[in-house]
This record gives sequence, C-alpha cells and structure tokens, in this order.
Amino acid sequence: ADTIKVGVLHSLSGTMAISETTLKDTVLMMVDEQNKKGGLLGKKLEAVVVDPASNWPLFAEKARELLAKDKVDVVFGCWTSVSRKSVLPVFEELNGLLFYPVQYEGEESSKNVFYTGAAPNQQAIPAVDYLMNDLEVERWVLAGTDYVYPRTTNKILEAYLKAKGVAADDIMINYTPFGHSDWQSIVSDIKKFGSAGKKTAVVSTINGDANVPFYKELANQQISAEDIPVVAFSVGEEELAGLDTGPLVGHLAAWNYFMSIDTPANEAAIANWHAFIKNDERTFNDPMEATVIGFNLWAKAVEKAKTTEVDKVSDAIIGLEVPNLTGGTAKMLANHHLTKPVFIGEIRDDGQLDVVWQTEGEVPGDAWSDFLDGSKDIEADWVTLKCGNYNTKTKKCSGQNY
Amino acid sequence: MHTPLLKTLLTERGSQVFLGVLIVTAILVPLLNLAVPADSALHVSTYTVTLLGKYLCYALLAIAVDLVWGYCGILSLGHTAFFALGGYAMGMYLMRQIGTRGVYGDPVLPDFMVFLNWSELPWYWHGFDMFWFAMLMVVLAPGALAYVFGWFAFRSRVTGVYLSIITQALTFALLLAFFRNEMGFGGNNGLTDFKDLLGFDLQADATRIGLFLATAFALGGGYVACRAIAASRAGRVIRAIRDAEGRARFIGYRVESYKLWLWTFSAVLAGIAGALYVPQVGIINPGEFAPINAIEIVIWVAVGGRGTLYGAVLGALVVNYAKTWFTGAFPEVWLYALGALFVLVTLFLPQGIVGLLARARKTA
Amino acid sequence: MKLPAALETFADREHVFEFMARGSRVPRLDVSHNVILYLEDITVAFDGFRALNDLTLYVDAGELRCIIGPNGAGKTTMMDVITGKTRPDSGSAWFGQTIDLLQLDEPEIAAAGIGRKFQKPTVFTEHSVFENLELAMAGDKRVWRILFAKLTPAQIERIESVLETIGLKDQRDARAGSLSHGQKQWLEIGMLLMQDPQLLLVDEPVAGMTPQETERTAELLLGLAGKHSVVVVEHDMAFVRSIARKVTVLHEGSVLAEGSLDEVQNNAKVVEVYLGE
Amino acid sequence: MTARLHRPPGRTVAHLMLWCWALLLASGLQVAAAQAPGDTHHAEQVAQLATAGFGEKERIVDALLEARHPQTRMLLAAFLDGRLASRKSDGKVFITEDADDGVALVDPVDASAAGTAKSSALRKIGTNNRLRKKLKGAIALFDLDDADAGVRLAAVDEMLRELDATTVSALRTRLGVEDSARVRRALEVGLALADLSSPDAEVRLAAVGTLEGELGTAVYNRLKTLERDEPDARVRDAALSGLRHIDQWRRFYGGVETLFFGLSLGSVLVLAAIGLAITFGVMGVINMAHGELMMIGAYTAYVMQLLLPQHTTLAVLLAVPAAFLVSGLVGVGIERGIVRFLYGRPLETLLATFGLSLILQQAVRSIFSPLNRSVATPEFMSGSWQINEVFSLTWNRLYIVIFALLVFALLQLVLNKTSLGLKVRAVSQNREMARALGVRSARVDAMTFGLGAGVAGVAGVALSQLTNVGPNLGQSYIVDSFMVVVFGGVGNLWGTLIGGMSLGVVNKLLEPWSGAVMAKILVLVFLILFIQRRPRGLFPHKGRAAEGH
Amino acid sequence: MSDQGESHMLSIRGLNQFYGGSHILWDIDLDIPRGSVTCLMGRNGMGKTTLLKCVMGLLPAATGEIRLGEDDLRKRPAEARATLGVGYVPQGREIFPRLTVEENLKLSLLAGRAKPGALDRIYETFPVLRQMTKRRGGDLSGGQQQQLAIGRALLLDPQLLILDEPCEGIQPNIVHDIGELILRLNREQGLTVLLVEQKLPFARRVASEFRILDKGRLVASSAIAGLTDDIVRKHLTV
Ligand SMILES: Nc1ncnc2c1ncn2[C@@H]1O[C@H](COP(=O)(O)OP(=O)(O)OP(=O)(O)O)[C@@H](O)[C@H]1O
Ligand SMILES: Nc1ncnc2c1ncn2[C@@H]1O[C@H](COP(=O)(O)OP(=O)(O)OP(=O)(O)O)[C@@H](O)[C@H]1O
Ligand SMILES: [Mg+2]
Ligand SMILES: [Mg+2]
Repeated sequence: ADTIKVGVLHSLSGTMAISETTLKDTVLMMVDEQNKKGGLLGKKLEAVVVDPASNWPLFAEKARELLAKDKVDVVFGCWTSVSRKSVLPVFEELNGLLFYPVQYEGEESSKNVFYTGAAPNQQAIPAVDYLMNDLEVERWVLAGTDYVYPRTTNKILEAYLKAKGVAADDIMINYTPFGHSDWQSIVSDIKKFGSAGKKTAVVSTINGDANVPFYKELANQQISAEDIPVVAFSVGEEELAGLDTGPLVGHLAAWNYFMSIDTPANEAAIANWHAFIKNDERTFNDPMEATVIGFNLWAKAVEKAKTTEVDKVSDAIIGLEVPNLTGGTAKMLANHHLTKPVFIGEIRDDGQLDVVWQTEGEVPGDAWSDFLDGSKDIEADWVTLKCGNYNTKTKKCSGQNY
Repeated sequence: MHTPLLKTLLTERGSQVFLGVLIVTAILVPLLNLAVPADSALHVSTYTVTLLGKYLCYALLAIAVDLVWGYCGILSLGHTAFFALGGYAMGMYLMRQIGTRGVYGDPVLPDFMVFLNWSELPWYWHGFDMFWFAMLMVVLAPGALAYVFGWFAFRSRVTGVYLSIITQALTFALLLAFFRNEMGFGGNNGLTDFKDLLGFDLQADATRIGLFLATAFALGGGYVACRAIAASRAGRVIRAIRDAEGRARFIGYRVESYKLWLWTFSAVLAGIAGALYVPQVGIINPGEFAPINAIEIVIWVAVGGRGTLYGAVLGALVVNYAKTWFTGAFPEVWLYALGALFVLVTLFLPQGIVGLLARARKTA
Repeated sequence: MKLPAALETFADREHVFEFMARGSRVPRLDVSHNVILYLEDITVAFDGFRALNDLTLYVDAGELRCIIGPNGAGKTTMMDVITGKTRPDSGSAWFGQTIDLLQLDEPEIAAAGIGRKFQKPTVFTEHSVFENLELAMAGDKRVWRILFAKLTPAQIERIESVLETIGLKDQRDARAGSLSHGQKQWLEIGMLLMQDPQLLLVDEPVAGMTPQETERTAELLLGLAGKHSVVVVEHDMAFVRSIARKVTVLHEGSVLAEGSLDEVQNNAKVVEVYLGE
Repeated sequence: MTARLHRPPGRTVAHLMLWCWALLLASGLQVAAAQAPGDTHHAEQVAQLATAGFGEKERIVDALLEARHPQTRMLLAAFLDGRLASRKSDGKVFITEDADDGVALVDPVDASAAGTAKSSALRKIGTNNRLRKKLKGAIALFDLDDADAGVRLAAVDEMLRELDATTVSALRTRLGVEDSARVRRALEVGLALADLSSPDAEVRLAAVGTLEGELGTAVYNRLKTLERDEPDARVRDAALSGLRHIDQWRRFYGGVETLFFGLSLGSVLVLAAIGLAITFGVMGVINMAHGELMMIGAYTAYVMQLLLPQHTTLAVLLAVPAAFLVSGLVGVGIERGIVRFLYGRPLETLLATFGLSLILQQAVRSIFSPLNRSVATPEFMSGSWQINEVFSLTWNRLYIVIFALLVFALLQLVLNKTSLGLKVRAVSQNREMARALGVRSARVDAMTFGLGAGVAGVAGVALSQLTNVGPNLGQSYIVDSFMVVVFGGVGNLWGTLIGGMSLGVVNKLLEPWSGAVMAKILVLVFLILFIQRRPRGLFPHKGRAAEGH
Repeated sequence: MSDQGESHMLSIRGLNQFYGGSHILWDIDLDIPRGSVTCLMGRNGMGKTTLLKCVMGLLPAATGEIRLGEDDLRKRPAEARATLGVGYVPQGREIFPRLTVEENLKLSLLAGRAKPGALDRIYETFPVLRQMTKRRGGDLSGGQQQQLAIGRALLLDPQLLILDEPCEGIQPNIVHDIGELILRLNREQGLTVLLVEQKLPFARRVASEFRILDKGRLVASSAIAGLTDDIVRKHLTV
C-alpha cells in the first residue's frame, strides 16, 4: 500500500456521539499533523472513518470491516467498555491494533490493545486519598451508573475505605440506570446522608448524559461544594461545557489531564486543536490527550520498528515514552497501560478546572486491581510473560484467544 | 387459493424468487469463501459471510414480526425481547463453554461473576453447559415469556396501540433488568469473549460458514412455516382477526387462542434468530432489548412490504445493507440518507419495495 | 397468603386455561320445552340510561319472530345481550334449557348456535366474498383443527350454493370491502347461512335493498323458519307484513305489545309511538 | 481581638457593606475612600495573596480578619466570588469588575478605581473549598452587623455550621442589640447549641429547652450526640423527646417531599407527553419525531440565550413562545410535507416520522455539533424555597409543575371550548364527513399538528431547565411519552395528565424502597398489569363508538 | 342544453368514475331541476352512492363536468361545496362517534350558513335529539343516528340536499315525518333535493323526478309519473 491507513472507530451518531465525535476529530487532527511532518516511513497517513453508531454489534462489524476490508494498520477507537469488549475478539482474531483512550475499569490486558486512558488506580484511589487527607472527609457516597466501570471502581473504593477504617454506616452506595434524569430523591437522600454532622463527599462514577441533570439538581437543592463536594471521574471540560457551571464551582474531578494546566505543550496542543476544528471555544479533555499520546506512541513505535506490522509495532512500543501535555512523560508499560500523572481539579465558573492537588510524578497503570479478590494474583506482562492474564499462583496464562 | 402448501410456494412468484435466491446463496457463498482463493475476484471474504449471516438473522426476526403484524395486526414493539432472550440463552451456553479458559481461569464461573465476587453459579445458569438444554431454552425462554404475556394480554383483549405499548414496556423492563449487574447476566457488558460452539472454534472460517448455513436453513424453514400458516385456513382466520376482531368472535372463533398461538410461534422464531445471531456477532448485551431496535424491525418490515414475508426479508436486508454501507461510506451524514430512505419509501412506495416490484411487473 | 390486588384479579377469574379445554364448558342445546330463548328481566343501563328495562321475552323453537319498535327502543341492545357483546346489569338469558348465555363469551355463544347479522353490515373487507363465507362456515373452529383443515368438495359446494342464494356469484373472488352497501347486506346474510345456527338474529336485513330483493329476503327467512328459529328486527312494515307471524313491539327497553301483526297494528299505543298514521 | 469585633459599626461601614452585598461596588467605593491606620499592614497581606499557596492564603485570611481593616469585607467578598486577581506585569493585586472594555480594576486597600486591564493580563487568585468555607465564615462575622435582617439571619445560619469561641461570643454580643425576632431566635438557637457543651447540667437542660421546636440538622445532630453521651438523665430524656419530635416532622415532611418529587417527575412526563396526546392521541399519527420536536424547543431556548446573553430570565421567558412557534412551524411543515399523504395509514406515519426523527437529530448534530449545550437557569428558577429547616422545594421543579398544569389547562380550553377544537375532533374522527360539512380539513390538520408540535417545543424549553440539551434529548423521552399517552387512554387529555402524574408518583414512592432502576422496572410492570385490567387505558372511550359495529 | 342550464340546480356532463381498475360510472349526463325532488334509483351496487360522492367531492371525478348552478364544482374541494350549500346525508350515517349530539350539530353551524334559531327548529323536528344532546353520537341507535345525520345536513341551510337512503333503519312514523319534512322544505324554501331511495312508495310520495342508474349508466330519467311498472321491472328488479 502506498499509504498507511489509520482506522477511526468512534460513534458519530446515537447516544455516544456526544463524547466520541470529538475523539474522531482528534485522530483526524493527529493524522493531519503527521502528514504535515511528512507522514511515516515516507508514506502519507490516510484516515478511514466509520460510524458504529453507538451500537455494540455494529462495533464488531465495523472493526471487522476496518481490519479485513479496509486493511487498516492501526485503529483508534471505542469509548464504552462494552464496545471494547465487542471488538476485542475481532482484533485478536485478525491481529489488529487498537488504541483505547478512555479511563476504564481495568481487569483486562489484550495483546492487541493499548490502553491509553486511566486504570482505576490512576484516578479513583488518588482522588479518595485527597478527599480523606486534605478535605477530612469521613462519610462517603459512592454514586454511579449501574455498569461495570462504576461497580468495579466502587468495589475497589469500598475495600480501600474500609481498610482505612471507615465504618460501613458511613458509606452509601447508589446505582442509577443509564441516562437517569430525575435525581430529586437521590440528591435529597445524599443531602440527608450528608447532614449527620460529619464531613461528607460524593464520589461520582455517574456516566454521560446523567451528569447534567444530576449537577443541576445538586445546585437547585443548594448543595454547595463546601458542604458536600462531589468528585467525578467522568466529568471533564467537555461535559461541563454543556452545563451552567455557576452553581457547581468547587466540585471536583479527577483526571490525568486538565485543559487549564499551564504548560507550553498543552498550550500548543490546544492552539492546534482550535486551528484544526476552526472554533476557539472548543474544549480539550483527558480522553483527547490520551488519544494524542496513543497516536504519538504508535507513530514513534512505527518509526522504531520501521514497519506498521502489528507484531513488530507492539513489541517496539513497549518502553517507549512520549511527553504528556501536562508535563512529565507517558511510558508504555509491559502491561499495555501507561504511566500517568493524576490531578484533582475544582470546577471553575467558566467550566474549566483548577488543579488543587496532584500526584508526585506519574502513576503506572495497573491492569489488574490489587483490591479485588479475583484479580489480585493476576499480572499482565507482554515482554517477559507474553501474557495478559498470568496467574501468579497457578502459574497459568489464561483467557487468550489465539 | 386453496391449493396445498407446496404448490402455493412453487406458484407464488415472490416465494419462488425468495427460496431460489436463498438456496443459491446458501450454496454459492460457502463455495466462494472456502474453495476460491482469497485473491480471486470471486472470493467471498469471511467478513462478508459473517455480515450475510447477521443479515439473515435479522431477516428471520423480520419474518417473525411480519407474521404477527402483517397477518394478524399485532404491532409488536417487543420482539427484541424474544430475540435477545434467545440470544442470551445461546450466550450462556457459549459462556459455559469457555470453562477454564476465562481470564480468571475459574472452571465454572464466567469471568464477570468472578469479577463481581460471586462465589457460586446462580441457579438459572445451571444446565447451560449442555447444548441440548441451551437449545431448549432458546425456544422455551422466549416462547414461555410470549405465552404468559400473550395469555394475559389477549384474554384481557388488549389490542392496537395498547398492546404495542405494553410489548414495548415489556422489552424496556427487561432492558433495565438485564442492565442490572445483580441479575447475573453480565450487566451492560453482557456476555462476550466466546471461544467455541460444540467444540468448533468460533473464529474459524469453517465455523462461520456452518453458522451461516444454519441461519440460511433456519430462515428458509421459518419462511416455509410462516407461509404454510398464512396459506392455511387458519391463516385466513388470522387475517380476518386482523381486519375485524369482534366479527370473528361472533362467528365463533376464539380470537385469543389464535393470537396467542401465533404470537408464541413468532416469539420462538425471534428467539431462534437471536440464538443464531449471538455466535456470529460475538456479543449479547442488554442493548439488544432496546425499544428503539424493536421499532426498527417494524420499519424493516414496512420498507420491504408488510404482510408478504419475503417483503420482510427484503426490507431487513435492504435497510441493514444500507446501514452497513452508509456508516462506512458517509459516516458523518448517513442518518440523513437512512432517514430520507424511510420517508421516501413511505411516501412513494405505500406497499414497500415489494409493492414497487409488483407494480413494475404489472406494467411490464 | 394475601396476593397483591392486581394479581388477585388474575387469580380469581375462574376460567383459567379455558381455550385449552373448550367445548366442555358449553352444554348441548336442549329445546325440550319448545322454547329456544329465554330473556327474563334483562336490564341494561348506560351511564344511568336504561336501554333495556326489565325486558322479558321468549322465543319458541322454529319460530320466526319479528321485533319492531321505535329507534332506540333497545332492539339492537337486546341482540348485543344475547350474543354476549353487552353484559346486562341484571336478569337472565338462557338458550334452551341448559345454556346460560350470561356465562359464555361471544365465540362460545356462536358455537352454541346463535348467529347474528349486524345492523351495520360488517364483513371481512380484505377477504374475498368466498373467503368470507368460508370463514363463517360451521364446524370446529379451534386453532389446530383449522390450521390443518382442508375444504372438502361438499363444503365448497355448500359455499357455492350460498353464493347463488345471495346473488354474489359474480363477485365470488371480489374483495368484500369493495361491495356496495346492499351487496354487503347480502353477504352478511350469506355468512349467517353458512354458520347454520339454531337461532338467527337478523338486525334490519332489508335496509338498502330494492323491493324485489326485499321479497327475496323474506322468502329466504321464511324458508329458514321451522328448522331454525329466527328473530328479525326491521322497520320496513311491508317486509314485516310479508313474513310476520308473531310480532313483538319494544318500547323504551321493554315489551310494549306482542301478538299477531294485526293485533299490534291496532294497538293505539303502538300506533302512537311507532307506526304513526 | 474579640473586643474589636464587638465595636458597633460605623454608618459608613454599614453602608459600604450593603453596597458590597448588592454588588454595586463602584459607588460604594466612593463612600469608603477614607484612609485607615492599618493600611500598610493590610496592603502587605493583600500583596502576599498573589503568590501564596492555599495553606498560606488561609493564614492571610486569618490575619486580615484580625486586623479588621475597613476594606476587609469587600476584599473577602471579592475573593470568595473569584474577583481577585494579580497583574501579570507587576504582581499587584486588584479586585476586578466586569466592564465593557475588559476588566475594571479596584484597589483593594483604598477601594479606589485603578483603571482597566485586559483579562489576559491578569492572573486570577484562586480559592478552593476549604478557603471558600473559611471566607464565608469570615464574611458572616461582618454580616452579623448588617442593616438588613435577612443578611444577618443568613450570617447566623452560616455561623451555626461551625461554632467556636469567636463565633459564640460574636453571636452573644449581637443578641444584646438584635431587634429582629427572627434573628434573635436564630441567635438563641446558636447560643443554646453552644450551651449544650457547658459543664453545668442545668445550663444544658435549659439549652435543650430553648431548642424545643427546632428542626434544623445542626440541632438534630447535636441532640443525637447528647442522647448518646449525656451523663445527666434529665438532659438525656429531654434530648430524646426533642429528637422524637424532630423525627416525627422529618417523616412527615419526607412524605410530602416524596409526593412532590412524584408530582414533579409526573409533570415532566405530562409535558413530554401532552403534545403527543394531540398528534398521536387526537390525530392518530404515530409521531416518532415528537421527541425531536421537543429537542427543537430546547435548542430554541439555547438560541434565545445566545441572542440575549445578559438576560437569562428574559431569554427563558421568551423561549416559551419562540419554541412554540419554531416547533409549531416545523410541525406544520411535517404535516404538509409528509403526514398529510398518510392519513388513513397510521402505521406508515410511524415509518416516515421515524425517518424524520433521524434526519432532525443529525441536522442538530450538523448545526449545533453533537455536544450538549448549556442553558442557564434564570435566577427565579434556581435554588429552592426553604419552607422550614427540613423541607424545601426546588424552584425549578415547582415552576415546572405549575407550567405543566398551565399548558394542560390551555390545551383543554382550546380543544373543548373553541371551534378549532371541535373541528379538530371532528376531522380526527371522520375526515371525509367533516369536509362534507364544510370543515377545511387540510387547514385543521396542519393547525392541529402544529399545535401538538408547538406544545412539544414548549415542553422542550422546560426540559432544557432540567437536563441535557443535546441531539439525544428527544430519544430519551419518546418511549415514556407514548407510555403516558397510552396509559391515560389515547385521545384523552385528562388521561394524559392523570396518567403522567400517577406514573411519576408511583415511581417516586417506589424509588426509596427499591432503588431507581427497580422502581422503573416496577412501574413498567405495573403499567403492563394495569393495561390488563383496563385494556383501553385509564380513561377509555366508552360506549359503542369505541367498540366498532 | 345550455338554455336549460339556468333552471338546473345541478348538471353533470360526461362523468366517469373508476375504483382502481373497474369502471363504475359511465358517461353520466344528469340534470337536477332547481326546486325539484329528484329520486335516484337503481339496484345495489349500480353506482348511486358513487355518483353522490362525486357530486360532493369526496371522490375526485375522473372525467366530466359537474356544475352547481353557475359554479363549476370540479375546481372546488368538498368543504367548499358544503359552504356553497350542498348538504349531504351519507349512506351509513357517518356520525362523529365521539362528539356529542350537540357537537355533531354545532359543527354544521360553523359553516356559517344557518339562520338564527335553526338549531331549535332541528330539535323540534327530531325531538329525540333534544333529549340526547349530551350523548355521544356513536352511542345512539341506528335510527337516532340517521335523524342526527339529516339534522346535521339541514343545519348547513343547503340549497341542494343530497340524501343517500335517508330512511334506512328509521321507524315508520318518522319515515313519514321525514317525507313530510322534505316536501315542506321543498315547497316552502324551494330546497332542491337529490334523493337515493329504494322504497318505491316513499319515492313516489316525495319525488317529483326520478333517474335510474343501471350498471353505472343513466338509463331512465323523467318525472315521477313516468316511473312505470315496466321501468321498475326492467331496471330495479334482478
Ligand atoms: N353505550 C351506550 N351509551 C349510552 N347510550 C347507549 C349506548 N348504547 C345504546 N345506547 C342507547 O340505548 C338505546 C337503545 O339503543 P338500540 O341500539 O338498542 O336501539 P334500537 O332499538 O336498535 O334502535 P334502532 O331501531 O334505531 O336501531 C338508544 O337510545 C341508545 O342511544
Ligand atoms: N371503495 C371501493 N373500492 C372498489 N369498489 C367499490 C368501492 N366502493 C364501491 N365499489 C363498487 O362500486 C360499485 C358501485 O357502488 P355504490 O356504492 O356506488 O353502489 P350503490 O348503487 O350505492 O349500491 P347500494 O344500493 O347497495 O348502496 C359496486 O359494484 C361496488 O362493488
Ligand atoms: Mg338497532
Ligand atoms: Mg349506496
């Protein structure tokens, strides 16, 4: 082939379009930039965009189309866990290469997937540490949408909190359906839970669309961040852009990137983005940074391997480092996860987030949580063990599809 | 009009064409996939085979909907429920087949249960390690649900939109229930990561061909069965019920048993379609229950031409192919194209594509 | 154990699985007392308005009974009660000695042997005339039987002969929906004939028919009487005169007069409310 | 330090604070342009804010409080509101004010105007949660002496959150001079709460007595600890009875609250469904684009806000008629362009309008991008109406309940009391015959559909106040809307109202007991069972007409 | 012909009508004299109702011309024909089932042709309607509905009243009254009536003219006196 094909597998319609469309644009921007730099290995890059329309079987179909029909060299895509789960067998069967840019529940490490978003240990645990140590929170509401990511995160957090001596009475766990829009009773319950005289915080793994009505209700029931701060793992600049942030000032979010962080690299990236999308108002957010990092790592690996062949690129990429937009470097680990800095930000009235706390240096992503019974003993290592789910007790590598 | 089934099938133009094309496809596709080298222009890629297999599942589902809607006037917005239940039954079998090959290596528990700290298999998962049992459930789960639901609804004489909406409520309730992780069906992520079916590797081309053939066979069988029903005297009663339910009662037909029977049969067909669908797409998740999907099925039928069965098949193929093509070719604007397709078909092809073909034949 | 209210209502409706074990519920028709229909003290009220008011009426086996009465007297409502479409607020309705009509639903009543022609002709508009007659044909109407049933030559012949009788031979394969009003009337009569019921309830059969067709209808009904019992509702007095033996006049939901046509025609009250000068 | 705090405030200061509160800084500054002795110290502290970390900032706030410079109140308020910034060029700290040409600067020491600057030339001095809390408490200390009783009351409430020696003595002093009964009561409660920690059992007993009848959480929590830790049996009993009393009221108000939640959820359902009750219920068009018509209404609200960026309230109020018009016109367009060819083929309207809904969704994605848009909540709709300590109603919900009822009443009026309504119903029941009686059915159809669509648009404006304004807005309500219409009985507006409200209430009654997901499932199951009992909905059409024949 | 045009309320020339493929009306030429009561007769399925629907505009005429006095009706939709003064009582009554009796009647008033007090006069003519003003039209008995349909048409204050088998299902004394009413309106207000009726005695009593349709063609037309047994036998019996 005379071009290198880059598949883009993000929903452009349906429920997930809200989040994923931006990522498609980010990949296109990266392709564009790389081509300006002369492409890769002397070839131009060509983006192949498809729309899996927020439909999970369609994700699998489109993945197959990209790999088998369009013969792309790499795919950037997916947002929800289920979409990733749906395409995973396809990537393994056809030996494709997927860069997945969103924070997720972990418990996975595939030979064909590189996870450039945060694992739970790169987001949730540091956030809780901050609340506990800096804000002296004693009572916890773990509120989430009822699916795997919140369930896992909350399970990890519950175990973690209990280990830190928090009483069961002081933890309230609540799950709501996708797209939940009537938060009156739950917010009222949180308010009651939080008025027992102990400092209370909400750890929110509420997903997507449900956040806007949730925050609106918080504001209207006059729960301010000083009373009951909410720290969210799925609410970033882009979500806040759809909100009247005035009443939300002070609520928190934990991410590995904030648009407001003042570094030259970040400034340049944002400027690029604005130039590319031709709109100075557009936000830049964490999954976008993850996409950028993933793309840069891939490009670097291709150059190192001098080919786009999946196996060679996969081998070459491990150990490579590219700079984060917020300073420091992202290094691809043997478990196909990245090292990432963790930031806690407070919501400002302009919809940006101010960093109020950050980890010292980068946290390496952990594919298999140390706080879950089933996965404590599992390890992922694609260099020495050549396995994504190696059980250190039984000394077996399980769950591989090839 | 009162000829035996075989004759009906052979003389009716639509059936002839449909069965002919189906048989030819079923023979050619495997041949062109397995026997023709990959670089030949005639080669049918595994991608295409899988895609066709998926379409055929949809076609079977569309037939099931057309049977109740086109012939009996029951506009079901709940057939996704039966489809998904069939799919889950198959998915549970496939999950159990994974055995110790799951990521946690648990011999009994599927990965997601280990992950959620479940210590033992819920009772309703037992037996699914046996193929025959799972296949029984593919038929029984949707069938029983349809029977119970229909038994209540039809004897209460719920009709028209009221029936449509409660079927929608049914599938919506199931959607929410299956989303719950406590239900023990994998929540939002559903069931994935299947390895093999009856010992055949799901990723092998031969298995895919096998599944494709099974689907084509099921579709052909389903079609013939539905056609037989439609052409029988019971078929005429069913259409009479569609047009004037009350009148049919006054001449002595027990409307609810006709409806119940047809409804349950249709649900079983949908369940079979779901069971064939799951191994071919590799995932079953509660999204399959979504009410909007049910509306889409109705639309396939309407686009193809309602009340003809082969129209339903045609509609399912056309709409889904359009979707596949549009989402690849114009990912940014394909909804305009699909939307416009629906609007134009309605305005200019009141009998669907089949009506157009019939008209063309008449004028020719 | 207390069931939730909603469940309870399902639990206590008695005829569970009725359509699995049908047939056994409907006893044989017994007309040993020579009366085929007993309506006693039937009252039907709609929002307080009594459409039927303590109506009592008996129809003998083999009789041809004409029922007349002003518009709104309750004639159609009475038929609704007999065929199970409307449940009376009080009273009893028996078909022969053994069959309590109020315990049965429409298909059971039809199966027991009561056929009806509606005031507004209702046929299966998407079916052909032939199929309409086929649908109405007497016989076992359970799903499994019908599914595998084939028309026997005798049955086809019967349909053809009815087609002849109702004068729609030329329209045999026409869509019933495309028939004119009068043709639909005939088709409905034809369906009634196919049903071969013991008791025929005929609501305004000659509305919209030409005088000659009216005559033919009269002949037809007269021919049916004797073997069958026929209850005819009609406002066309000429027609009534041509068939009537016994006439019942309904008024405001109950019987105003009963007797031979001459008797009722000379009843002053009947003249006042119904016949006029 | 406390001594100085208790000095009765001068007139100028009081004035100043009032002005500050009203955010009319500029005029207030003129009055306060006096030189005070602590200026240099004050200026030093302020200057340090430019570079301090959060911990340091807290310390500076303490220091400022102690010094009690006349400008402190203004400075702290600006700090809290995020209007404190340092100039990048020289690091000097200013209070900022939005002005036409960039940002107006105000000197924090003497409150004099200090020119303007570009916002890019300034670096905002940030706060965090702890700091904001501290600032609020600090400002409350000032506000305790405000001329406005409402402000004083708010200050007392703020101080009750955390009582320490400083606040207690401030409260006590204020009680001496307070003349408003409400504020006095609040002060007494605060002091009684403090007294509960007194070593003297009698004092504690008296304090519990004072607290009788109070429902607030501070009181409740304090009594709770008392009931647990109190050595004196009399005090413990008194606390216990106090707790019982509060529990009782909490339960009562909890019930009322649930009911309100149900009604408010119900009114959202009603609003979403009521347009459909016309296009679907009355006209028989299975209008799958109904949700998108709501979405158009919501986007109209968004556009209104873009047009009137400074007038949130006006924008929302104008959005109601605007959305009615926009959605209504789109509706008329749909009717004239598509639906009118499909009368008598209701199921085909489903197909066409579904196609249309896809097109409209994608159109919105193309025009407004797939991202959610924010529609600000106007002042009068934000926050809640605190009826008492344990019970409050959020304004937006309250308005939406009222709004839903209003829309319902208007529609009812139009359909039943106007000749249009009569024509609409006639046309929907028998189009041909209506025409034969001189009804211009084409016009009536277009107007009816337009009316239904317009009402959907209006509902969209209401939804924009509650949830996302995005391309998926319509999709998330379409299923619910159909359910409500059908549950109520097709073609019956009352049915839609009662149906929507009761589904809302049932949902909210179940929710605390079963969780949100199960509640929804149970409501659906309830709906299915209900339809078995009443196969034609809550308010079915009765009589012969409904059955045919 | 054209000189007669003045005196004709309705004149039809060369009307053809089809349902799908089948030709129902063949080249109908028909005149209804102003001030007459014309009875249109014919066996079932001969096209009487079809003809009336064409006149009313509920079916588009395939070819041909229809004039109401001077007006070319073909250009006008049904609703305009109603406002021009064509009242229509359809076969099968076509009552608005979920409007009350009163609303059914009021709808005609909206056309704006009725004179004040018209509603009361209708109630006098059909007292049963007055008793049932609040009842849904669909709940009325067949005969009551028929009366309502006639009342509704009269409230348009038509110049041409079209009645499709108006006596169907009506009790004898009211049939008589309807006959009287038609005659009265015809006599007193000069109302032109086009009536489809199968019952000869009634037709003979009220009609001044008759027309006969047979297999979609106009086969006879003359004054009612000319309705001989011969014609009846030839065209009205099977
Ligand atoms: N569902 C109903 N609600 C209210 N009134 C009703 C209902 N059904 C029937 N009625 C009334 O009951 C009375 C009897 O009606 P029915 O149809 O039985 O009369 P009928 O004798 O058949 O008259 P006709 O000769 O005109 O057909 C009428 O006054 C009618 O308006
Ligand atoms: N909707 C239709 N589609 C097709 N054919 C129709 C339709 N309506 C009527 N016809 C046919 O047109 C012919 C004339 O019908 P029409 O209703 O005008 O008859 P008619 O003279 O009014 O009869 P009747 O006295 O029975 O009312 C009939 O043969 C009928 O079968
Ligand atoms: Mg009657
Ligand atoms: Mg006719």
